[in-house]
Amino acid sequence: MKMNRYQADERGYYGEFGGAFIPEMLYPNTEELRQNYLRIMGEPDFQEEFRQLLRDYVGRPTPLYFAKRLSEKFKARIYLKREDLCHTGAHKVNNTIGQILMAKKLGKSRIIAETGAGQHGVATATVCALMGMECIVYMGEVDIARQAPNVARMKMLGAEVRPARSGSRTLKDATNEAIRDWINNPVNTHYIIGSVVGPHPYPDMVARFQAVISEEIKWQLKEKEGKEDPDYVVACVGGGSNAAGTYYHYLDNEQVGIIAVEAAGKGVDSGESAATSALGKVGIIHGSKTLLMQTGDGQITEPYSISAGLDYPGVGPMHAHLYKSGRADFIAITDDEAMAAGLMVSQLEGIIPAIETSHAFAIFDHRTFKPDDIIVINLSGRGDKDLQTYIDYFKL
Amino acid sequence: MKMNRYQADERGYYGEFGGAFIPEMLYPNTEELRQNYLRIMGEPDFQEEFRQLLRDYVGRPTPLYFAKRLSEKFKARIYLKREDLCHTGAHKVNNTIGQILMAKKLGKSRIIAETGAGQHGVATATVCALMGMECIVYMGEVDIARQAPNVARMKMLGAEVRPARSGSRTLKDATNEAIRDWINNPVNTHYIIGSVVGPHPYPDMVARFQAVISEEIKWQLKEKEGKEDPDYVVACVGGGSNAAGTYYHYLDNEQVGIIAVEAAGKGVDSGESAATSALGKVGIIHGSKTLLMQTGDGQITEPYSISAGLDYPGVGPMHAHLYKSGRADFIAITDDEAMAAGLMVSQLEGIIPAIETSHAFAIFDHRTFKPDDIIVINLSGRGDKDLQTYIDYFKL
Amino acid sequence: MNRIQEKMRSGHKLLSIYFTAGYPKLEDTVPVIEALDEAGVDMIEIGLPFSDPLADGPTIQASSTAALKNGMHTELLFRQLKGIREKTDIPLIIMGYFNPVLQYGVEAFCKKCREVGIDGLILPDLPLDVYQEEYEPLFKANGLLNVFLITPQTPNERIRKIDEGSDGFIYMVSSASTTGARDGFGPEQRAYFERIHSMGLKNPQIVGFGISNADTFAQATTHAHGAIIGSAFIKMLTEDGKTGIAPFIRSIRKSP
Amino acid sequence: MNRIQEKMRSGHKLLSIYFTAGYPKLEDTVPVIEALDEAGVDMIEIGLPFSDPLADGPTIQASSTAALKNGMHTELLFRQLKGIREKTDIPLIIMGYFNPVLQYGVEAFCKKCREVGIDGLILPDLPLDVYQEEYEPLFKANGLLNVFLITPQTPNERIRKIDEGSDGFIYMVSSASTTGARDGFGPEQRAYFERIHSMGLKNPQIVGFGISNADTFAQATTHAHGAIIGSAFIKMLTEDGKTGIAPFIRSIRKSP
Ligand SMILES: Cc1ncc(COP(=O)(O)O)c(C=O)c1O
Ligand SMILES: Cc1ncc(COP(=O)(O)O)c(C=O)c1O
Repeated sequence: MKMNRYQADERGYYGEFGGAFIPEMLYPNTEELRQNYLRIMGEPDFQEEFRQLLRDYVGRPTPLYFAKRLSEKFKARIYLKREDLCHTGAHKVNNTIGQILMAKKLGKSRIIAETGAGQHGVATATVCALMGMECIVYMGEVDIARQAPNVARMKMLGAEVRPARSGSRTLKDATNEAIRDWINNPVNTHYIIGSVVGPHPYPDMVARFQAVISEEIKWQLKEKEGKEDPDYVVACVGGGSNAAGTYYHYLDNEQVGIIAVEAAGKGVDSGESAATSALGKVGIIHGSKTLLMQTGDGQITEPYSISAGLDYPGVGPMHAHLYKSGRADFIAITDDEAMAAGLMVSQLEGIIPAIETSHAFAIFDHRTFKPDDIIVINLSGRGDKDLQTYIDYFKL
Repeated sequence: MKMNRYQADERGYYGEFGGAFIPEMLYPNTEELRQNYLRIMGEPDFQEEFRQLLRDYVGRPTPLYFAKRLSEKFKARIYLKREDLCHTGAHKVNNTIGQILMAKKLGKSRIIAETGAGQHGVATATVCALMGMECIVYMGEVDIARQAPNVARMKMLGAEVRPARSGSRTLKDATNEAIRDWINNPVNTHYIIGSVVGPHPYPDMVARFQAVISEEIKWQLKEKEGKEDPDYVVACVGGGSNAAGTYYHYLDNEQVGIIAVEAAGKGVDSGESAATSALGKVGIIHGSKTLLMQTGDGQITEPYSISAGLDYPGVGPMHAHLYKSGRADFIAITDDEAMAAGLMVSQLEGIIPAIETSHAFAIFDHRTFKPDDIIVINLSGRGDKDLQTYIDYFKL
Repeated sequence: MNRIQEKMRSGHKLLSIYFTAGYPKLEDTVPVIEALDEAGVDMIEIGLPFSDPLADGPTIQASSTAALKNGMHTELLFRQLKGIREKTDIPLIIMGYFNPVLQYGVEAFCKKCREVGIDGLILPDLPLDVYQEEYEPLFKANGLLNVFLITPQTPNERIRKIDEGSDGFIYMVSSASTTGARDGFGPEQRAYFERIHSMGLKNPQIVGFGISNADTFAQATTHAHGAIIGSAFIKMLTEDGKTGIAPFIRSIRKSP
Repeated sequence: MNRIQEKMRSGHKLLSIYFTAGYPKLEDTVPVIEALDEAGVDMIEIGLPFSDPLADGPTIQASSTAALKNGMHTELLFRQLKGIREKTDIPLIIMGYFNPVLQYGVEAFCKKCREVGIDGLILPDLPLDVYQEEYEPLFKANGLLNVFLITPQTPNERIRKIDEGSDGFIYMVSSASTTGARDGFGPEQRAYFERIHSMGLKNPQIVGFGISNADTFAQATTHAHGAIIGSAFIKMLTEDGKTGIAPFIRSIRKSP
């Protein structure tokens, strides 16, 4: 077995995917990052501050919780990795803590970010408040409407939320706007991308910051089950950052099955979907070669999902590679399936998941497991931001 | 120094406060609890399940976070006990975990609760979902309107939210309704009270469940500062449960200053206030003798605070005793002061506190501290439930 | 001998009526008492309204809220009752929550009761042990009987203790329920009535909660010495006013 | 020799215009080219519209969205351009994002370009190294010059590398900014223009971004060989239509 088959190579490629397809205007910014990120991340004082903030500020380690009632229902040993308990309510903050420290090391004073569900925007606004940095968050107009609580949170935290009014007015368009801002502010600004997308070195850097998730799963599972390796790790995939973190330390251990859950929206073939692996072809989005939903003509398609955080037409290059290589099992879950799963988890375990996460709980109608299979599902975020959507959907 | 001067005695009295002033209809229920609670809490399997759920489900220990920017601003060593990171977003769940296990031990199948801010209701609905128990939460109509997100959460969790339509239609009235329900359902129902109020043994039992807060502070502070005892422990006081938990292990150590922060509403003397220590006289509310806001005629006054969780005309008997004995320093904070403090903490530390908690951050205009004073403030809950109030107030 | 104790000796089944002082109108307290007396009830409980009547159902709760809005308060009640003993000899009990009494001052309250001619108190949230430790001498000194409640859940042992500590009657709550009219009593209640009866308590028992008409009155008093009507009476008073009092009492009294 | 290279040899300051294919109307592509040619511009960049033009400002972005709505797509552009070389000899460059090219097939795309008579490509998000590793032979085989951008932030070392790898001209982005009309150039930009000039690159430099009128054109071309107008032209086209083309070009050409 060759090691590191599923990690980025030096040039930021995962198999045929990845790289840095960026306008020259962005070259200095990404180059500065590329040349420094591994060195900075390796510095003891960086690691110390990163770890200390993850512990004292974010609340890590997050628990690995044995979900008794879910396990009984689906006849398997189901563990939940509780990223919903992170400060700000999702895994996103692992990455923003890392990147804000990176930005400080690089001498930046201004932070920009894009956001879909608003979780990454909140996580970015949070670390900017913590470090006293200026913060501008781009967010699609549609998402601003459907994720109002997170917009409010960003404002409370002192961030400016700028609406993206082009295209589908969702995550992809917010990302375009953020990139434009970065082009216009190449010297003092660091762009905190919120997932394992974008040009090299972002996918690798973000994956490394999120890797703390599987780092913890390993020793936590060892404590609980006497072994580090579950039979399956499961995560929802929007851009793919929570999934990357969940899989990271298991990527090259083929004993561990990898399940990636995408948003089928109203159905993979309905024309209103965000199931990138099923619907995508190789293409370039936001500086990265990856699987991409697009027209035959290469225009990027407007995706659809009830969950703002999965409503993205691409997927991180790591995941494109996991799909193409067959390393991961991709499952597409519809809006309806996800919503039902979200309600089920709420009422069985007392945990209201983010709608993104709810997709990951809907796999049990699609795959069967053995009673002694150990399944770790990453509970990437809490559903507070989605209450209105749940309420409207279920007419509660 | 006499030990346990500030704990409940066997009959549930803290000095002159406490006891069980209940209608005979409630006698069997509270008596069953009184006779069993200490024994059950002492059982190893109870402790094990309680501790395991606190760890794996609630996410304990919650961090003790050194707030660098707050410390710089106010020139003291300020630590925040991060109860906002608990599952469901506040300290309330420590108690509901304990009580649901207690209810199981007592063979109950139906749970009722009252709620003001909705945090206790959510925490109760959560543990009921976890244990598969029926759950009914009483909530004042006014609070239902101003804490909509928490109402939605309770419904998602499968609880029934019943509006209390009498009196000021807030917490006190919801408590009346819950007690009525308990009277009507004396056999199969356990009433999970949400604070250190109510008849004996509730104040003592809830305080013991919340005591995990100061239990953790002690060893966490030891790790960080080399000593277990801060100079001050600070908490907001509604009924007083987060405060009781924060003070618990320091009560009889008079080296540690105790600061209790109450809601002055529009001003202690404005007629719209919930500052019980300043405005209350000895009286009986919800089965307990304590300080109580009331007319000269003994009618309970309708309190007012912008924060639903502090909008209560009484205070737990432990706190009445801490006030009367001079052990604690009580500070009353207005709506405006609390809101400003909430915004300050959001923008300085990247943490949006519950408005209840925000009151505790407003003490710095009222007291001065020495630069090497170690102050632990209990960050009792997160502000997600209060976003609309913040937004409206600051016109964000 | 106290008027209550005297009344308890009478052979027939006692009908006791609860109403809220100052309801429907502030000045109705005495007229209602007079009308009840005239209609032939045996005993009257005068409700001292409280802002947070947590042991009461919606009907009595609403009447309390209304009475407080009307301006009823403790001192005023005593003022209204001044001279009542020139008008009637019917046993009068004040029923209320402990907090207003505490604020008035328990001693002052007891003295006033004696002054105006009150015979007893029902304070549901003043428990037996606190009463005995702190207040019994005050009550006794002022000739006031304190009435305690028992419910279907009260253990026999505790019933004996309450019986021991009482010397007027025992208020027997018919079922685990805040007050409010019911349709009738089921087998459980009847078993409970029988169980208590067979205990042979020294105090007579008056059943309360859930009595609304001749039927339920008859059922409740099969074994017990009498019964109290509260919610049903308040409901009638709300709908028909004071002129409804006599017909209402007649309807209860007529054998079913 | 390629038409672009030939044009670069001419002594005067070159005026190059960018417009979006299929804008304002779907069939406007060729008429706009003809009008620009007639008005005497030196070079034309034909924008292949893209759904997510992240290096473009709002004006060009809006024109791309409109063109796509009009129905513009890659194959259609080639169809429209078929026969263009019978009408004009002006250097024609297609400017677009890499993804549509990738979907068309890079080889097929290059071949089509040759067929219709395209002289070069500007694909801002196809970086130099990927181009050199994977696509250079294809471009060369089809007689296409690939144009790279430099910005004020591009390090000298990299500028040399880009100069090395280019053989038409270097697209010199005037300032760190997505495209969009500016008011004029400041001291920073002028220093940058001078710095690049003094590097003595082998390729001529054409300045782009922020040129909107005779003034900024003159400033941009003090040292450089020419300049590209994009947003300002599109804006004019949106407001005045094709009849505005000749006057617009005249207004740029006249010395300030
Ligand atoms: C809770 C949660 N889970 C998952 C996602 C999807 O992002 P990613 O695939 O990068 O984890 C989001 C995005 O906002 C999110 O908020
Ligand atoms: C976050 C938070 N803090 C404090 C309180 C006040 O309650 P207590 O005084 O019992 O801690 C509440 C009540 O809901 C709350 O939600």
